[in-house]
Amino acid sequence: MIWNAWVLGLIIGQTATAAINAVAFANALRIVHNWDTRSTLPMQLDLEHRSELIATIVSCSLLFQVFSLMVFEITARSLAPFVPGAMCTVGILEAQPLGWPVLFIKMAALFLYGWWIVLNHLDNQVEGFLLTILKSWYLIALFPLIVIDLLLQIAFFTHLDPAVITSCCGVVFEVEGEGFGSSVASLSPKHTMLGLAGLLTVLLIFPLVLRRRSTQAGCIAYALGSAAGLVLGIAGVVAFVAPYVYMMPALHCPFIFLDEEHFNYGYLVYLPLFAASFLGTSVGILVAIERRFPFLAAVSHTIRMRFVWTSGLLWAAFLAAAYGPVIKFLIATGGTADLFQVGY
Amino acid sequence: MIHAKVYGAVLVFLLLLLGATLMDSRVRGRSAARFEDLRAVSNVLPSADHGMDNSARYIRHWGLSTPGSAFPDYPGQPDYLPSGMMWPPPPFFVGSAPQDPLFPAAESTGEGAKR
Amino acid sequence: MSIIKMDRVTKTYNPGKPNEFAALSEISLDIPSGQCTILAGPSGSGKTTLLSLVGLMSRPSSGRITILGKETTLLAENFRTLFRRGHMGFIFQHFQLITDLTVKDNLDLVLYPDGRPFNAIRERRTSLLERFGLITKRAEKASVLSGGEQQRLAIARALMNNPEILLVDEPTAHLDTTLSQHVIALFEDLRNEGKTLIIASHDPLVLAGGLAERVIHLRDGRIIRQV
Amino acid sequence: MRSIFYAVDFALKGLLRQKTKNLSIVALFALIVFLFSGIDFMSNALYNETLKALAFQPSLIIQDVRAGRQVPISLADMADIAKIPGVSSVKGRVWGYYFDPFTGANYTIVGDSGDLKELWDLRAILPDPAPSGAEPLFLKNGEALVGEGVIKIRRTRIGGVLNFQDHTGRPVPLKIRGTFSSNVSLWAHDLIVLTEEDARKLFGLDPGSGWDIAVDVPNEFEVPKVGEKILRINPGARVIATNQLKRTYGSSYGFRSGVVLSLNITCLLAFLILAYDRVARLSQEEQREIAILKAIGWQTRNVIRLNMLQSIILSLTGFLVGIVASYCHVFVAGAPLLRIVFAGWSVLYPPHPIPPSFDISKVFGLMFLTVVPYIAVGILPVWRAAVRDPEEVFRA
Repeated sequence: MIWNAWVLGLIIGQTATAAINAVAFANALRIVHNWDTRSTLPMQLDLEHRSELIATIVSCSLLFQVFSLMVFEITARSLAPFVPGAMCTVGILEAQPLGWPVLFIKMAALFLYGWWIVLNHLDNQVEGFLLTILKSWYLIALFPLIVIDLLLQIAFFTHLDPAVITSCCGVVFEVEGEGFGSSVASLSPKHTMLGLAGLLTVLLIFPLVLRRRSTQAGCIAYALGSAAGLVLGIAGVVAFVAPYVYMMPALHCPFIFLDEEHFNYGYLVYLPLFAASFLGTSVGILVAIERRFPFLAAVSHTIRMRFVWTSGLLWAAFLAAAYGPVIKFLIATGGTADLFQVGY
Repeated sequence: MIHAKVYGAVLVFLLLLLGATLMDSRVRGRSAARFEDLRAVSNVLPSADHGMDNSARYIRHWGLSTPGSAFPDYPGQPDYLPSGMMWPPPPFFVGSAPQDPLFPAAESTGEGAKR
Repeated sequence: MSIIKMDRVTKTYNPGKPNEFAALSEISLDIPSGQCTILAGPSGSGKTTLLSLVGLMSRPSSGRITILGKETTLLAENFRTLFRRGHMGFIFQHFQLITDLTVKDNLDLVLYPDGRPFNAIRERRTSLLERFGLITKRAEKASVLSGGEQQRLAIARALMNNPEILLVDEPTAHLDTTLSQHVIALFEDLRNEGKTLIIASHDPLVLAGGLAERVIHLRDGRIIRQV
Repeated sequence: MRSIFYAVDFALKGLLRQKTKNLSIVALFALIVFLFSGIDFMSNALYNETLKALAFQPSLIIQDVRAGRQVPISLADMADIAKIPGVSSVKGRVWGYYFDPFTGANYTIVGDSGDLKELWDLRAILPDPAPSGAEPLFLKNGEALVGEGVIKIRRTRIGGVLNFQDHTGRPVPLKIRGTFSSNVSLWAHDLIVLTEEDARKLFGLDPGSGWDIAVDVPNEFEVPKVGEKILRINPGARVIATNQLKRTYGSSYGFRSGVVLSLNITCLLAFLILAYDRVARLSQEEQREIAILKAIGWQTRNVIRLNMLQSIILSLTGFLVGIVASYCHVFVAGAPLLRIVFAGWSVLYPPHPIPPSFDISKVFGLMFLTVVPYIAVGILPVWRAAVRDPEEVFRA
């Protein structure tokens, strides 16, 4: 077990989040049990009030989860010196089989909360509580994830053994090495660069097209494109953005550039990436809802068009942040040198 | 609207102060000692004495001068008086590296003998 | 043209509990647009409950209420609030001003959730303050105003969102005769502007004046007489 | 957007109505943040300093131990150790502490007759004309380079003489040849460098032994193997790896700050109860105001948002005040309140405050520890107040 201020803060904050989510969970159960829009009994009014409470809680949870993800990364980084072999976040995540799962659960929770809020936003625009039951079930399904997040996180920190030797980003993201991280790092930088740029261009042009002729199919395509953008974006970060930020062709770590040492440049890359892909995928969710509840189509349409636009702008921001170091390098070297050329 | 504006000003002021502390920590944190100076001193400078059990242990440097930092009997013992702590340190503290032999000498010699 | 239509509306408090209490039972009403209606009756007769039902502040236990052609019975609370903000002004019995705030803040509050430009809010506020003679008191706290001034402020606040329907609960209960007459005159002006007024009152002064087109007498939650 | 601006404005008006109560909440919040962040700042800065000080230390330090106590180590094995593959240099070190009965201070005495050219460049003032580059810069017997702290506490100057006694009581006079620039005073405050011969004389140490042996192993991954081999040469020795030191210091600081923080959790809990109280037990008047807002057209959502905004305003202000104050306390004033927890005791402390170590990620972490529970605790009561029917409240 390793114990320091960060771990303590993380566990306290996360417990607070789980606790308020438990309240939301209980209320969601009550809603799916007793919900009846035709009823004029006080209970129905009470349930309506409770759905308001759930909305408040989830909005706060989203905020907390953003913090939680960041703080988890920071905590892992701060623990790196105490575990032999660990140089950065990756080393700590590797030190324990629970490390990566906790990180991924946290990221998933972020998206799931976000989509819930999108649904809620849509539901609030239209009379008649069309989505309340759906939202409640959604929350009931989400709650175990939050609890698992908390428990895994506690288990992760209590079972982190400072005597176990771990491998760090140099090994995990080693070019030509073994494992998933290595295969991502081994992607040809040039091809990844071109592929990502291509996808991003498509994602940037899409909003313009959709603005003229918005179809549900088009929006679903955009959502799928955004999901692909997230995956390819992270692959791109590992394959070429990180090495260009560090100016080291062999260093593919997707975490170190979140440090103060690199002016927290990573946040500049990840924030637009996550926000853009979140809004993009939300468009797909909205379309799915529209198909199920045609009544909501008009309202949903305005919302999703706004999302498509914002997401387009965020993709542009991500494009700038991801290719900025590359362009800087090319300008500095006059466009002749190749960072990944052996011997440079 | 005046309240929001005044509070906005207060908030901006506080954020500026925070920014100033961040800047200050960057500037002072980096310029505390030149790298070469530090290396020159470190060449002759011993680290804190791991065997001493009087206050001299604490004067090397603030960084090395915590009651738990120097090693009275083995590295990592949190305090040189067993009763000096309110409660015992967690097991990892004693168990990780310090109490075991630093390098598994006996085992490796044994292996060598077998061979 | 009827602006408010109530169909067999019942309101029961604490249903199914020992202290169950029917405040209104089987009320059917049609209130035409642009008229002044007075709900009369002794206290406890259900006037205030009726007003709050019309004002969408609470939900009937049974029956239907249609306002401005919209069925509101089962509307969710936040849509009812939205509807109220858009179409109705409420003048409460005890004025219900936020006494710690200044006069102008009390008025501005109404329009805050809309997020209108501040200039629009200020214009609306200034014109109302001028109309009700409160412009010199705009920076004072509501708590230092006299009773008449508080009543005028309450009326101004109800008019901030330019509503079609004004709901008034005991407007003269805390005023002396002169002030009451003044307030009644104000209501007459408003009616002449085309607002629909519903006033709950058992003050003979209100009932006697030529204010009301229609008087509805309530007792024990039932309509006993309409004039 | 604009409605949020209005809401902020109104939230502030609401808060200002109870100035004393809300200001004390801000103050308390600031205090909590101050306590929590102070400990984190301090332990982190100390740890970073430790890392800096250890950065150029030899990879392995070998001590001889008898009966669990350190004793002088024989330098005879040095040749064998130097032959181990991977070892770049081996040095027997003569150094120790000297307790000065006049001042009650302990000095660190290092005997080194090597080329001190690099160190020499740090000199602040020298009585002699600066030696030319060609001339090797050896200290002569009877001469010393001393840290600023020693000069100050002994009230002497460069060129002055320090009178020390060896272990038999014989006087050992040392002429102060120079001092170290204040750049390095954090490290060299108490340092006295003299020739190895003088040092042996002062400590009464035989020529064939030293206090420890420093071994340099350039390749970090070979350190354990080298250590193992050294133990085969001298099974009774204690071998300490610098890497391990770093880790141990790290967990020591982490543990210490963890203990102190856990004690502070009580404060946090008490404060959260207070925060809960602020929103949970709304007065009649406050409930009436919420009812009025709802009656004139505020949605439940608007009311909840208003209350959350008030919580955020209070906690954010308190947080910023606390964190800035804590920074000033630890890194500008030198942490007078926390020194006792983290630092030892000594007459000779370096004069400068600790070099700061603070970055934006700390801000996020501390927010998670303080602001998040504060807001979370308020959600339920705020909601409860916001959903009450206005009619019901007016009637009550």
